[in-house]
Amino acid sequence: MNLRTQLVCAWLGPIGTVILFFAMFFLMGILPPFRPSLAQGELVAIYRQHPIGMLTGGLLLMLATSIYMAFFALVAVQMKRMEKTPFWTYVFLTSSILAFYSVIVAEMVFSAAAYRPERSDMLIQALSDLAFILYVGTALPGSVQMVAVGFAVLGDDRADPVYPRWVGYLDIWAGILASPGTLICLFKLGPFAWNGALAFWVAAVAFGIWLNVNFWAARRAILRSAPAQRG
Amino acid sequence: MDAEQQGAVKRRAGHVPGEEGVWVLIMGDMLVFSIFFATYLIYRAQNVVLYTSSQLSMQRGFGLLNTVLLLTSSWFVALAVSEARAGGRERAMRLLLGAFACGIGFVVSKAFEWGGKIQAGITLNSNEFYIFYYMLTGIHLLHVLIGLIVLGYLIARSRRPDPGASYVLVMEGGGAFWHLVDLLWIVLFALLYLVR
Amino acid sequence: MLSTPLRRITAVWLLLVLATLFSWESAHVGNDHRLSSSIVLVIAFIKVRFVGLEFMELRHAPLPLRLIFEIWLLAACAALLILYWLSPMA
Amino acid sequence: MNYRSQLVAAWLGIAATLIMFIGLWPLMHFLPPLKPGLGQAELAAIYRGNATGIITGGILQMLACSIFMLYFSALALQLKRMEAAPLWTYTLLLTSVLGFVPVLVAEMLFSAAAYRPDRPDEIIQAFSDLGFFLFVGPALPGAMQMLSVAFAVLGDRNAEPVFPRWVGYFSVWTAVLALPGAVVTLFKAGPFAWNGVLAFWVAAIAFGLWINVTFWATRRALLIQMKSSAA
Repeated sequence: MNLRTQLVCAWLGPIGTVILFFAMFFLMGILPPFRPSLAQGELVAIYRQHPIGMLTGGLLLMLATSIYMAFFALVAVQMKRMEKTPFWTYVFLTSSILAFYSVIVAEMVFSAAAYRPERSDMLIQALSDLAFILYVGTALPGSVQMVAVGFAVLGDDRADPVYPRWVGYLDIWAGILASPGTLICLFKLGPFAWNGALAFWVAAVAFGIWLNVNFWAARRAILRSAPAQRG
Repeated sequence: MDAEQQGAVKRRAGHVPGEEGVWVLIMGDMLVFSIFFATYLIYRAQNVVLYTSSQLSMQRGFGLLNTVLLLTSSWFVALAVSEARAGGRERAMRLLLGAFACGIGFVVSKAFEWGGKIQAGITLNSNEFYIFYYMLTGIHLLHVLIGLIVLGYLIARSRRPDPGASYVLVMEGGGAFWHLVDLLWIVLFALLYLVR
Repeated sequence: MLSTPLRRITAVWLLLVLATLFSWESAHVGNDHRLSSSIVLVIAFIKVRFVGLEFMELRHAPLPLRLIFEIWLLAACAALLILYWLSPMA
Repeated sequence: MNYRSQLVAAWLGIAATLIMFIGLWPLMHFLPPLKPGLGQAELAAIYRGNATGIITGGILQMLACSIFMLYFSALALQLKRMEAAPLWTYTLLLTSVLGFVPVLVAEMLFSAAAYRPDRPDEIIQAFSDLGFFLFVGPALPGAMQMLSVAFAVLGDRNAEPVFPRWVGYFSVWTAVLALPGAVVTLFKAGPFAWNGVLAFWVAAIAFGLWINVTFWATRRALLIQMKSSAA
């Protein structure tokens, strides 16, 4: 059986998160994200002075997104075990892409802002804005993604559920928390701007918790199914 | 032993209302809202004058009405859970309808409150206080709407000929979520409307 | 005639509504902003405790769950009061 | 059974590759891709001179992307037959969208660059840069697509494997060849720039080969299925 493979895919979730963190913090310097109110001159100086960090970091964002897909596929496989009709599984699969395609587009826009230092200030600022809006603002599909797992878990009515039921409630909680990111375009300052405590940090932490708990639950489900399948 | 005594014994032994997992959601939400509240006070400390002067435009009457509506709906829900436990599904259903009506009342009064503000030219980005005002009450309103869906489910469940073995558990869990909505509003009301 | 738990729930509800009116009034009337605001906050958390213990039935819950609630309550109330008193006067 | 429609969907993979080629070459004149080092004015002149070609070519790209989805679905159906739990099937579905959404966005950016000839040169250049990043850059989701086929084929425990095992090894090989496409944001000239030998040509040829080989394997598997269901 491919349980070992499934275990590897489960680990790709936390590994992807470490890569994401490394790229954002050490390479791109966007953790915390640049203040939206940063003066044009200051903002473009960052892109002109550290283009390599921005570009290589972007590359790692693409890597993280790609390996997340195997992790999401694994979560979907577990969800399918919970459901009689794979409704939430399909919702999860489609919203996974809807939530993460924007990371790849955002990463390319960050790269375009850093690619040519001779670009005008205004243009670099426009690209940077677009990148942050794509990166932080695509929150609702992410919420749908998290909540979908929650509903699948809570709908699992077998005697020995695939995931513990509290994971379902946690997924719904994380999904609700991640949603304020949707509104970042409305603000340039304060806790709901794209660098804000509530839009960015709460959503980021919610995603981190969601991912790690679902990793734990998926890993547990795989290990538990191992003896049954061998027998 | 009658049903009530049985319930009392069970409760004394330490009874988790609803299924245990619900409490991950409830405690998680309480944690996050306390972060919201603290963030509000931290931002407020940078510019107290702006906040207190903006708070003058807050219509406390609305806040009071909202609080009483939510407290009353919570009362209905608590009674309904108690009835459900004693087997009175019909009465539980009617009490839930009362709670639902109060919840709708909350949404309507919020709409009037926001509408009045917007007509007075006070919008989302008018100043930092209003960012908090609209966003925190908005996120809370989202919880109210989710809570209304939960209440609707509980009502439907109570009307079923056979409510299923998990009926009381679902009532307790859904009820606890509605009380959470109430509980968060109590602090939000104090912070945004009353604390200067 | 209401049975015992129902009567208790109703009494709590009445108490909460009265506390709401009281804190509303005290915020209105008080001369010392800081003191009256602090009272309002403390009353709010007392109300929260009643909602939690009585309505949510945490009174009968196993100790760990009840402890989490009580600790959250204390920590949140203390944190908000400290943050409030640390901020400058208007 | 709907083997016949699956067969049509498989052929659509070849059709999509052809359409993509027609869009890129005779219409957009993007084969070879425009040089990253081209002067702003020169580049803008190309977009202004071939606006209709670029925009209609873009529409063909969108058409190609859309019908590629049918092909990847047909491929996913074969993967599903190889697996007990549809892990790599889901990964293929997820990464297929993740890899091709940027192509759609890229096509729209090329069109935006060509849409108003009176746009300043600098803006046209920014759109064009971003377009090529998105078109050539998403090599990691692409490689992940190929790898998911590879892992499914190599993990196939059927007595008569759905695809021959060498298709699995072949897919690993093409995935490795496709990787250099990911680094285009770091270079403006040389083999790894978006018009470079390794980043563009080798990756493009690897992709073309992979489509043709998986098409062949899918068609073969379908013909076997049809024969056994007729018998």
